[in-house]
Amino acid sequence: MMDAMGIFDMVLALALPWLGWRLLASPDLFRAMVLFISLGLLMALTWVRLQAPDVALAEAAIGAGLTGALFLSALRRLERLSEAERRLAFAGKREEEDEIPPERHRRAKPVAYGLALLLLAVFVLLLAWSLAQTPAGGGLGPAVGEQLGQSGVRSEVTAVLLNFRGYDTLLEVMVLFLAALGVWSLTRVRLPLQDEEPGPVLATLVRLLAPLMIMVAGYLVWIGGSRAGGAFQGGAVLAAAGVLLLLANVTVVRQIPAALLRWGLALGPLLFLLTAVVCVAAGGNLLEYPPQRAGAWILLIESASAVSIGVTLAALYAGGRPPEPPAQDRGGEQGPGRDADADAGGRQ
Amino acid sequence: MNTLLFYDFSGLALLAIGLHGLIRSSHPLRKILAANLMTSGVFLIMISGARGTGQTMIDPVPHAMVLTGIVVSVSTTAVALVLVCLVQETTNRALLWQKRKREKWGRTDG
Amino acid sequence: MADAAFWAICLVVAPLFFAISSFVRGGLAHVFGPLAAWLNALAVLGLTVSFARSGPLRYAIGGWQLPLGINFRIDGLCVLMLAMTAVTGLAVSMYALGYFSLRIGSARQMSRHEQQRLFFWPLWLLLWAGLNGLYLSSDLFNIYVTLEITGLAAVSLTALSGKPAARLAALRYLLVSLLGSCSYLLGVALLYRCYGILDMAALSRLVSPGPLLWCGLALLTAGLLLKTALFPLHFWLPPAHANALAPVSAILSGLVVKASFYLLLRLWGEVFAQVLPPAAYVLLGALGCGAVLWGAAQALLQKRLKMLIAYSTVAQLGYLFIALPLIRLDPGPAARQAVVLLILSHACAKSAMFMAAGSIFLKAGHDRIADLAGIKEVLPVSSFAFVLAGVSLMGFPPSGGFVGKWLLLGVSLAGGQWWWGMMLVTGSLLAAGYVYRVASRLLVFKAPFFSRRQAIPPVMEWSAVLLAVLAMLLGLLAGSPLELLAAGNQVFSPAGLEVLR
Amino acid sequence: MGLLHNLGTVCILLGIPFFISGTIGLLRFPDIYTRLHALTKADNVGLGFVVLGLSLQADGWHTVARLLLIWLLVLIASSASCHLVARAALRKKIEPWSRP
Repeated sequence: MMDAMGIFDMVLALALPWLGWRLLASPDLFRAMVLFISLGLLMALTWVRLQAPDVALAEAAIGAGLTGALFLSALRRLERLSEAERRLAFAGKREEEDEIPPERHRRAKPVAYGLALLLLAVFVLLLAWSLAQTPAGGGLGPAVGEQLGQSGVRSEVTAVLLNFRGYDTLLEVMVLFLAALGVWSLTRVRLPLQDEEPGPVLATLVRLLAPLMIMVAGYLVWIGGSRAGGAFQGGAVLAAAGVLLLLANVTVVRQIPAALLRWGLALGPLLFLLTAVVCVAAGGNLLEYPPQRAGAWILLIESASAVSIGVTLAALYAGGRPPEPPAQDRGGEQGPGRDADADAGGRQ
Repeated sequence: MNTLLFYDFSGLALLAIGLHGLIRSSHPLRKILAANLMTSGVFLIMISGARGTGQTMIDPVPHAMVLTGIVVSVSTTAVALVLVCLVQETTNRALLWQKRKREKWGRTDG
Repeated sequence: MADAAFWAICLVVAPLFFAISSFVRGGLAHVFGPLAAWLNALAVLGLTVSFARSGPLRYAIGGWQLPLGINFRIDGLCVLMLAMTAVTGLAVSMYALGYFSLRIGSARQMSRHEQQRLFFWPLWLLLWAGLNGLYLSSDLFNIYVTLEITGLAAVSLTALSGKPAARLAALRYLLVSLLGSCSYLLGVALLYRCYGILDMAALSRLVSPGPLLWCGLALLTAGLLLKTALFPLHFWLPPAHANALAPVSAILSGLVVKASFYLLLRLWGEVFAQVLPPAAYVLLGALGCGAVLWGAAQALLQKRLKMLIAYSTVAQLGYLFIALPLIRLDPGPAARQAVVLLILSHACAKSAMFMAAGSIFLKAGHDRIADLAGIKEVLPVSSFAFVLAGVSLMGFPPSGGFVGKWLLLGVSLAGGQWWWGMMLVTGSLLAAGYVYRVASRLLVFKAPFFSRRQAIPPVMEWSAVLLAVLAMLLGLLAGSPLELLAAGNQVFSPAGLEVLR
Repeated sequence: MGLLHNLGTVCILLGIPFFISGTIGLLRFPDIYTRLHALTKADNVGLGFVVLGLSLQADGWHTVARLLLIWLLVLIASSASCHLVARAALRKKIEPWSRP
C-alpha cells in the first residue's frame, strides 16, 4: 500500500512541472490558462497528499478557481480589444515600432541566453543538492502544539493564522484590501461583463447555487475553528458566488450602491484593526485576545474577514470601481479608462 | 527514496520553469502565468518542508504562511491583469519590454 | 504610560485606520490623509523621546513570545528610519495637498484629478503603514507581507497618473517586484527549514555556514536587490519614478527603495555578518560602483528633468552599496553611521528634488531641461529648493551627504582600501556634473520664460525647500541621530542580541 | 469487514472504468460536442458508483448525506457547465463533427 502511494506521489510530483512546462510552451494562451487551472487542481491534490487540507481548499478555490477566472476574463478582454481593433481597421495604421514580432526577442543573443540558462540550471541544481543535504530542522510544530490550548481554537492552522501570527493575517487582509483599492484606482468596471444574454440555464443555476454557496461559506468559517476551513476558504466560496452573480448579470448585483460596496471591502480590515486596538486598550499587547474569549473573538474576526474577502475577490474579478450614477457624471469629463480610449484613438 | 524530496524537486522545477517563462515570454499574460507558477513552486517547497521536519506532528506554520502567500499572490495577479488590459488598451502593444523611442521624449505627468 | 511600544503600535495602526477611513469616506480623504501624516509625526516624536529614555526594546505582538510569535524590535536604526519616513512623508503629504488642490482647481479634466486624489490618500497611507511595519518588524515572513504591501501600493501609485507610459512602467515594476518577492519568500522558506525560526535576531544567534544557508541568503539578497534596483537590476526604476505623479515620485525615490536597502543592511550588516565571506561584500560594493558610474552617466545624458533625477537615484543607491564592504572593514561604528546618514540625507534631498521638479513641471507645462532656462524668475523658491537638494546630493560641506561620504572616505583610507574612497569622490564629481547641468539652466541663464498662468501654492514650494534645507543641515545636526543610533548599537551588533532574549 | 464494506468496494471498482472511459473519450473524440458527451455522461455514472460505494462504507447518516449532497452538486454543476460550453461553442459557429 505504501508503495502504491509512493508511486502516486512520484507521478504527481512529475506531473506538476510537466504541466507547467506545457502551459508556458503552448502557443495558444487560452489553452495555457486551461492548463493553469488544471495545474491548480493538481496542486490542491498535492496539498492533500502533503496533509495540508487548509491549503488545499484555499488553492482549489483561490489559486485554481479564482485566479483562473481572472486570467480568462483578462484574456477575453484583450481578445475583444483586438477584435474591435480589426473591425475599425486600426491594425494597418499602427506604427512600425509596434509591429516587431516576438521572434526578434527570441533570437536575440543566443550566447547570453545560453549562459543565463546554464546559470539558472547550476543554481537550481545547487538548491536541489542543498535541500537534499539539509538535516531536518526544528520547526515550530511542537511549540504550536504546546500553546494550542491557549489559542481559543482547536485547529492548528487557524491558531497560527489568527492568534500566534495574527499580525501577519491582519496585514494580509490589508494586502487584499489594497489590491481592490489598486484595481479601483486604475479603471472603472463596465457592466455587464458578458456581451451575450446569460440564458436560462445559467440564471437557474445561479439562483439554485448562490444561497447554497453562502451557506457553505458560513459553514467553512464556522468549522475553521476546529478543522480545515476558515475565513479565506469561506471568503473564496462567497467570492465564487459573487462571480456567478456577476456573470449571470443579476439585477441586484448591478444595483448595489457604491457606498455599500466600499463598506463591504472595508468591514473585515476595519474590524480586525479595531479588535487589535481594543486588545491594547484592555491592557494587553496588540492582538492579545482575552484568553477565555479568544475563540469568540477569532470567530468574529473571521466572519467579518470572510465577508470582506468575498466582496474583495468578486470586486477583483469585476476588474474596476463601480460606475458612478449618471446624475454625478459631469458632461465631457471622463475617467482614466475612457481617457485611455481617447488617447489610443487620438494617436493615429 | 524519500518521497518528500520528490515534492521539493518538483517545486524547484516549477520554480525554474516559471522563472524561465517570466524572462523569456513576450506576452504579458504569459509572464504573469509564469510568475504564478514560480510562487506555486515556492509554496510546494515550503509545504513539503513542513512535513519533512522529522516529527510525527506537522508544522502548521508553513501552512499558514502558504495561505497568506496564496492570498497575496491572487492580489498581485489581479492588479497585474488589470494593468495589462489597460496598457494594451492605451498602447496597442502586446510586447511589454519593447523599447520605444518616444518613451524618452513623450510627455509625462507632472 | 505612553512608552515606546505604544508609539510603535500607533505607527502601524494609525495609517491603516486612516487609509480605510479615507477610502470609505472618500470625500474626506484629503482631510484624513494630512491628519494621519501629522499624527504619524507626533507618534515618531513620542517614540524617539521614549526610546532615548528607555533604550532598545522588544514587543511581543499578541503576547506570544519567541519563537512562536511575531516581535517588534525597536532599536536605533529602526527609530531613525521611522523618523526619516515621518519627516519626508509629512513634507510629501503637505505637498500633495497643494498639488491635488491645484490640479483639481485647474478646470480641465477635473473629475479625473478628483479620482486621483481620492485614491492617492488611501494608497499612500497603506504604503506608509507598510514601511513603518517593515522597519518595526523583526520577523522575516512578516517583513515579506509588509514588502508586498509596500510594493503593491507603490505600483498602484505609479499607475495613478493614468498616462500610458506610467501604466507600462507600473506593469514592469509590478512584474519585477513579483519576481523579487518570490525570491525573497523562497529565501525565507529555506532559512525556516534550516533553523525553524523566523525572527531575525534569534536567527543571527543560530546561523552556521551551510549550503542551504548560502542558497537562502542568496535568494533573499537577490530579491531585495531587485527591489532596491541595484545597478544591473535597475532597469525598471527610472521609467517608474519619472512617469509617476510628482508626490508619488518623491515617495518612490525618497522612501520606497530605502525599505529594501534597510533590510539588506540588517541582513548583511547584522544578522548574517558573522558568516558571510568578505568577498560577497566586495561583490556588492563593486555593483555599487557600477551603479554610481552608470547612473551618473545616464543622468548626464537625459533630456528630461524627472528622468535625470530618477537616474540620479540609481547612482545614489550605489553609494549605499559601496558602504557595505566598508561596514565589514570597519570595526568601529563610523561606516554604519555614515551609511545611515547617507540614507537620511538622500531621502530628504531626493524627495525635495522631485517635489521641486513637480512644481516646475506644473508651472512650465513640460520638463525639458534645455527649455527651462529662466524659470527662476517665476519660481524662485522651487528652483532654489532644487539646487539646494542637488548640492546636498553632491556632498557639499554642511550637508548630510558630505559627512557620510567623509566618514566613509576615512574608513576606506584607514582600512587600506582606497579604491572605495576614490569611487565616492568620482561619484560626487559626476553628481556635480549633472546637478550643474540643471542648475546652470535654472539659475544662471536668463531668458524670457513663458509659463502657465496658474500659481503654484506656497505649501508646495515651501515643503520642498524645507526638506532641502534639512538635507543640507543634516551634517550639522548629525550628532543627535548618531547618538540615537549608538543607543541602539548593542542591538545593531550581533553581540548585543543576548540581552534581548 | 462486513458484507456492506465489500459491496462498497465492488461499487467503487465498478465506477472506475466509467471514469477511465470518460477520460479516454475526452482525449480521443473528434470534436467538442462528442467530448462533452463522453465526459459528462460517463463521469456522472462513475461518480454515482463511487458515491454509492462510499455510502455503503460510511459510518453514519451524516456522511451519507454529505456524500449525496456532493453527488447532487456535481451533477448540477457538470450538466450546467456542459450546457454552457456547448452553447458557447454553438455561438462560435463550431460545426458538430460528422463522419466523413
